[in-house]
Amino acid sequence: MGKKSTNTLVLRIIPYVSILSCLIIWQLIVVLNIVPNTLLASPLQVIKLFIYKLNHTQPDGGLILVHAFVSLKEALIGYVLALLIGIPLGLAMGWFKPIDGLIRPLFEILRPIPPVAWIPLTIFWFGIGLSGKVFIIFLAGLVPVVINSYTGVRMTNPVYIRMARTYGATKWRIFIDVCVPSALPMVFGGLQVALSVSWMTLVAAELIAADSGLGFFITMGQRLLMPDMIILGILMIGLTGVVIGIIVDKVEKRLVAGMWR
Amino acid sequence: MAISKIENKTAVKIALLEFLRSKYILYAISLILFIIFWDISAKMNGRFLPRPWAVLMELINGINEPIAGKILIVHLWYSLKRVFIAYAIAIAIGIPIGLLMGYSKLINAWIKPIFDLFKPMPPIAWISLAILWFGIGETSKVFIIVLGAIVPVILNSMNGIRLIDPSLYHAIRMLGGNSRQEILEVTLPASLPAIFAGLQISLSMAWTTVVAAELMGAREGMGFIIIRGMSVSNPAMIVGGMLVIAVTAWLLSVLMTLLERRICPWKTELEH
Amino acid sequence: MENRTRALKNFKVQCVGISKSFGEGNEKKLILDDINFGVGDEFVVVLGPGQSGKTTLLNLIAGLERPSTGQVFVDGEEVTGPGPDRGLVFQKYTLFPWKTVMGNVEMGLKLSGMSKKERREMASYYIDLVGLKGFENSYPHELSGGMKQRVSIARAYVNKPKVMLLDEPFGQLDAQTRYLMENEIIRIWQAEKRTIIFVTNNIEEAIFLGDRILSLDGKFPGRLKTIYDVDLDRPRDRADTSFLKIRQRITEETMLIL
Amino acid sequence: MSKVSVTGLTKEFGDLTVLKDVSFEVNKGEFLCIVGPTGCGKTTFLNLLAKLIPATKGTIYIDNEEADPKKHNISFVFQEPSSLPWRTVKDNIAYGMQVKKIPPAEMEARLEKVIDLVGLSDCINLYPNEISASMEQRVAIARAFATNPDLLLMDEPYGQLDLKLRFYLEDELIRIWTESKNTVIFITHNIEESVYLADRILVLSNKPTTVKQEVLVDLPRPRNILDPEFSRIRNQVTDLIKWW
Repeated sequence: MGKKSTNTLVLRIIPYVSILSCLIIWQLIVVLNIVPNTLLASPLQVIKLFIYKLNHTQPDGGLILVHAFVSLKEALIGYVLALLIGIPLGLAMGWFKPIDGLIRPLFEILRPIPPVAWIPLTIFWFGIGLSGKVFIIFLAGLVPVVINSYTGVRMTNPVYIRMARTYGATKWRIFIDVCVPSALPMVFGGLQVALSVSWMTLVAAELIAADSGLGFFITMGQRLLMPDMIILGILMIGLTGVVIGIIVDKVEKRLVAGMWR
Repeated sequence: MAISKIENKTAVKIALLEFLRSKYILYAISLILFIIFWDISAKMNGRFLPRPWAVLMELINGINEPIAGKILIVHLWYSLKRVFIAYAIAIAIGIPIGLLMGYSKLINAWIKPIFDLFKPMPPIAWISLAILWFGIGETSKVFIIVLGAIVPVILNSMNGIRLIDPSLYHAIRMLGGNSRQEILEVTLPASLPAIFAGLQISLSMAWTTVVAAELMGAREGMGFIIIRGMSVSNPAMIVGGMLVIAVTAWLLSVLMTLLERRICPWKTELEH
Repeated sequence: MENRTRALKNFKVQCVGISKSFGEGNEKKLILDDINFGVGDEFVVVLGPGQSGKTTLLNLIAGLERPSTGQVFVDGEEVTGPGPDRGLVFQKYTLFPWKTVMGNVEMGLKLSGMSKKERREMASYYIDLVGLKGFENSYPHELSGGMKQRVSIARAYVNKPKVMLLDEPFGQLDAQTRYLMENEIIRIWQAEKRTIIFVTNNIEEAIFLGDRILSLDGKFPGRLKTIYDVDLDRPRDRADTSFLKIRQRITEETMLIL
Repeated sequence: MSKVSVTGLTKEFGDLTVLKDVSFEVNKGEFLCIVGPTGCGKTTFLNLLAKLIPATKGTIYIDNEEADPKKHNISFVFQEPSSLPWRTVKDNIAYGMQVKKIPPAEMEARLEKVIDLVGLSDCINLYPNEISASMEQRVAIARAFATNPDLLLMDEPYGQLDLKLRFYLEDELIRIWTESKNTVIFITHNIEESVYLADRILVLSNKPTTVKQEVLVDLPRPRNILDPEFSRIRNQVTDLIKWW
């Protein structure tokens, strides 16, 4: 038993050691000039740049948090739109056959198109402003949201439906009382997938055409040959992605706990 | 038993026929309405949206008229080639890493935190760094695609091992299996379906990433085609390119499904 | 203690002073307490309601768990881990989904290094015995619950174990398949006798199958309560008055757990 | 006057006739059991009665009116757990009444009574995954009785339960039924159970299913399974079925 507990202790420490040693190796690679500083910035340089960018707009014309905010805003608007339209649509497709029949073919055409492939057409239609980005994010988020909502309804335990039917519940009533709550966990499962797809697509869109946002920040870093900017941009994107992921997860758990146990 | 099966089958058949009949009509209506709607909106605003037949003509032209020096099929080949090279690399690295992470808690403790750190960063975000490192050629694109494709491979291989029903191990031990036989007869085959599911996600991820990478900078490939369509203001070329991208994505997924049925014929059980 | 050990010596399976608890400190929970019994060449049913530790008891005999105190002997040798001298049939089928019926049944022989031809022959015999001739190349997901459990039984039988351990093997089957399988297990057992320890929570099943019934108390910790001898001729009739009388007696003496 | 009357009920799936010309009547407040051999389409039969699937031919009348789940109170207790997992025990029991739009005051009164009857007062605020399988089945039974059904259909509700538990729940069912005097059709494969519960037993034939015979069970309750008369009826029904 004693051996086991030291083992778990070791297992708990290793992750920190692992990350720390990675950072040290990274720092050493740059300091010892194994990879030239024009290609890679050290972690300390990146942190320095982050602090500098908190209150300086040079060289890209915006504070780092403003870039993050711009990306976040675009992503959230598109994402929420995808939820508002996608969830009811997917749920309805799962239960009402005529709606399924009419929407499904269009959806099947839409589905295999990678969201990033929409970028050129969208820029062509909307330019590089807010509306274009929102549109792309919306499209990217829509597919997983609809699929999960649809599948959720489809997976409703048939006994529940039969039970409600024997009490004389109408089709609409069964949908509201049985199918929707039963689909909820699955719907929420789709939210995370949709979020990561949306976020990735947004970054791609900003990399190609934007005048602000984290993707733009990275592009500027590339143009200015500043690896510390690029790395800071990548880290910020990852971090922001994690933060919204956690928020969605929390909201989701709250809502599910409210309706399901 | 047998009788009730027939009863079910006939019932299902009748229901299905009835259902399909109405469903296909709805599908047809839906598609026709969509094309009419598309055509009318294109007619009204032709500068931004190509009419359906214009897209078709563009595709037919693409068969023998080169775009930027290469015909359409060659562009498609370039994209596919990048995907396959990167995919092979991702599998070769990802599966062993994932399996080791699933098998050994110690290895997992070392690799997992780094993996978790990289996971939320979209592969496309790396493109600028990749261009800085490898230039704008093939290497940087393959690098990006590997980054995109390797995550689901690792994740699924790891979970594939983790989520094996422990009673399968009990069963093999009760039959007299030693630890080597456990790995050979249970661990590997039992994790196969999950690994395969990872490969499927990974392939579609790779395809998305190649398009994105080619959007950023390329002289050939399907991503190049649509970005080219944008810069020469030819919406038919964009939409045509998107169609080819979509059909390829669809074919790749069909291919994987067929492959899966060959490799894991028992998988149907695991789905419910 | 000494006496008891000696008294249990003639049995195929002996459980001596077994107790088992899970967890540590305040979380510690006693699951089985002071279990002593022996099983000869017979069909023994361990009867207990949910949470009486009956599955734990079987796992101890199987060697998948180690007792906290006490020892388990099979043929006079102490059980220290899982092994092919005991054949276990699980409640949840637990077949290898990537193997065919043949592949599953011959698995134990393959592990012991028997040649392909030999093990095919032997496995075929047992597949035939459990009534699955013609399904050798089917995968488990293509079989019904009853058929899966037949495969499980064949898979355990083929190893020629000293004792067969069955853990609520028919618990997941519908009532009619269950009746059928109860008749089948008796048929298989009469064709090739083995020592069987059969765990169930179903009183009717216990009386239909067992030479003896070991009844465990409900609610943790499980304790051995009564041993019933069932002196009825086989095949037994579930509606026979003597059957019903035993049933009534056992029913009255067990706990009701809602 | 009979409460439910079924005439010439027939169901065909394509070329296969599952149910052929079934006719019978159920009196008001009667407890009718239906037993039949394996695969005789008992479930199809129940689904027809509950109007979950349409009949090919024949009629089902309740109180001299064509049966209709939207108009009549038909309740169904399924073999498998059918409590909605996102509702508490109390809300699950109330569900049938909510669909039937019973006024809140009356709903509360009925809820209280039925919860008391099935002995679930201690767990009205628990969720289905927090209670045992047998309690869940009692929730389903409470939900069914709460709507005060014209016809209560029960599909092997105790099929998978332990013997002792089954006896207990059967007694409970008889107690609730005696109090409510609802009309019950109870389907089971278990002959002993049918003789223990029923006023009358309908024995079904093999496919195409028809009513083979009616057996009257005129024994006082609570019944004793060791009673010779009980054995006689049990054997009579067994001989009619003989599925083994």
